[in-house]
Amino acid sequence: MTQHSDIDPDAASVLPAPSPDEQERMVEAILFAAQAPVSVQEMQERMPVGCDPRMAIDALARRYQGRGVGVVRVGEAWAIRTAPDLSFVLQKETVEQRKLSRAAIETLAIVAYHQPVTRAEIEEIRGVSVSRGTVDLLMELKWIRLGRRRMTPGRPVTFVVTEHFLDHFSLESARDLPGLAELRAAGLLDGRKLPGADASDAVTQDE
Amino acid sequence: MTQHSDIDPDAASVLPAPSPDEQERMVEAILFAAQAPVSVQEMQERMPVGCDPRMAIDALARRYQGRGVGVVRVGEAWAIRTAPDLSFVLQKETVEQRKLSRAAIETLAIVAYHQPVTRAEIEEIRGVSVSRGTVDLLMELKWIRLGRRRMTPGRPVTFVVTEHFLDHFSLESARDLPGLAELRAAGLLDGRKLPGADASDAVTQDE
Amino acid sequence: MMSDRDPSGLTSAPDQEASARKVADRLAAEALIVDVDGFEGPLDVLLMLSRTQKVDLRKVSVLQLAEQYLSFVTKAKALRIELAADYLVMAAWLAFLKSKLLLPPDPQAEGPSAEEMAEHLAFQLERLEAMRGAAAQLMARDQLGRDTFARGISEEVTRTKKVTYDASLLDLMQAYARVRTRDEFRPYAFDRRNLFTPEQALDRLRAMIAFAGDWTDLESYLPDGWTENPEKRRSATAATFAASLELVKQGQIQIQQTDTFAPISIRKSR
Repeated sequence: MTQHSDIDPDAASVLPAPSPDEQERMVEAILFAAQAPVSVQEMQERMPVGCDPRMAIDALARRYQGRGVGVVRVGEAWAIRTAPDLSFVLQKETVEQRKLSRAAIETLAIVAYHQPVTRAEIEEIRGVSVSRGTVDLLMELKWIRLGRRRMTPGRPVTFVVTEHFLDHFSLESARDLPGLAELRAAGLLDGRKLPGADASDAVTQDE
Repeated sequence: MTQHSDIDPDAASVLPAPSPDEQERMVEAILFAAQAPVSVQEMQERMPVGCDPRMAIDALARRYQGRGVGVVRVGEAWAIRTAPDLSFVLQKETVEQRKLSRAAIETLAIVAYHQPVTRAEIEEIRGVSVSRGTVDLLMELKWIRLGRRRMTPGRPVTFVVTEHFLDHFSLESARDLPGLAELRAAGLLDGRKLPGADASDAVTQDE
Repeated sequence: MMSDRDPSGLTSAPDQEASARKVADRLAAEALIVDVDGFEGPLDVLLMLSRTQKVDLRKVSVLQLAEQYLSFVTKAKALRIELAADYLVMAAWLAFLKSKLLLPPDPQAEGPSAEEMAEHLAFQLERLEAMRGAAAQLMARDQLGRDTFARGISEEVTRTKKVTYDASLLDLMQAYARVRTRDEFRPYAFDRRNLFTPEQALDRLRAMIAFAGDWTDLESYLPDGWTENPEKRRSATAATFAASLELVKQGQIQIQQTDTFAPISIRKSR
């Protein structure tokens, strides 16, 4: 029955799952080969029936502890990245980083900390209108994307950060944003508006 | 040992070289992040003074022995590559079922009924030449394989069907294939819908 | 910062005797004015001005801030610097807020109180400051392509289309039978066995039309044995129709169809 196991995929189901070591090797190969993070689901699909990628990832992560590269979590996915302390031997690999404008950086931070957030909300927080180019740039960098429409009049679109954003800033999830808890505790992430109206409305109303 | 790494590269010269472990980490990160295989010379240039990349490569290669990835030499340079036996996890397969071409199934049938059979004999029976692709496909499907050479002038190779073939067609042995007389008795010879079918036959069928 | 510490004004010649401190102040004030384009709107200016109060943003004096801002706008105007409309809108709003803050509250007035407005402005400033801090922290993190690196050579996952070939035992046997009985095949010739010719149909119709006094469905003229097999039926129908047209042309019969795709019927000419 086993002599044709490499041919007939159905036959795999009657075979025992590969050993944990073998599964770890598979996850290792998958993560090494990919430049972008790979979800557990996708690993599962690629590995033989009966494999447990999660367990293999954990084992692999332990194995790479303290090595030149490491296993990192990115949202629901995993990736291998070089150790941050070794950047000095890698600077040559840097592919010209674009300098982000202050507007872009602030907008990105607002999306990350306030997501899902509408353009109007970003503008209220920054006190200036958000230029189209800024949003386009962040979308182009794949750091933000459209979220669900807000169920308010006009059904405005919202923006959220992406997994690519998490990957870029070495974040396991958006919950790991620096200082998030403190900002929330201070009420600075509340969608607070001027009682009665927001500031800009107040101006037009009062004049 | 490592503290100098992220400070001033010039300072490195007055510091002792990083430990072998640390050098191995550097080589690991360099090879991982490189966009092309990296030469020893190039590693040397990137690593702090006093490092021995060759030794670090050897150590890394040993460490990766039997893992899901390995250190491979590419000309005068080095790279990390996934283990060849794991290529199957790097492929996303979409399976498409296709009917065998008429040439292929006929060739297969002739091999099954006449094995061991030479290519010349197959061509004689089919009345047309057998393309290399047809034979290759059947070999690739592991339905036919090379048999013994015929002890005739030119010592041509013969083809025989495989265990896998028998398995696929649920046959105990190729001898179990029904003969021509049986095929005709079973109505399999009349089941053809070909233009040019005998007119008198058709009349008796239809009326 | 914009205050009156330098009565000579921003346009005065550099004062050689002035203390270094005063020069620095004036330079900062000048920079503030001249770099107005560098500000990201009135809120940005307000945040900058509020820092001069050197207090917790929650305790910032909005009244003092309003005065500072109004002075900033006035000086910008004096320097003939074009201020964007929103700077002026903010100035007007702050002037309004200032007057509200100074006057005893009007119990009749609708909308938020001066205190609420001031508090909200302070909140906005604090929030903007917080987001700037967050942005700075974010950018200070290990960044991919700067501090950490992804695999350089992508051993891209190859999307292979795996084609599996299938063949049944029946296919195999039929294929063999086909090969082995090929000799029995005669050369290709057009297969006429299911073909009913217009000539045949014409002969048949001529013989029958003598009895067709009333409108009769054309289909009833199809020969026996040609109505079951679809292929034969098609051939017989076409031939019979062609024959009927020929007979119409000859004036022997009449033909009619009541509607598109409705049955076609014929009768003998009268």
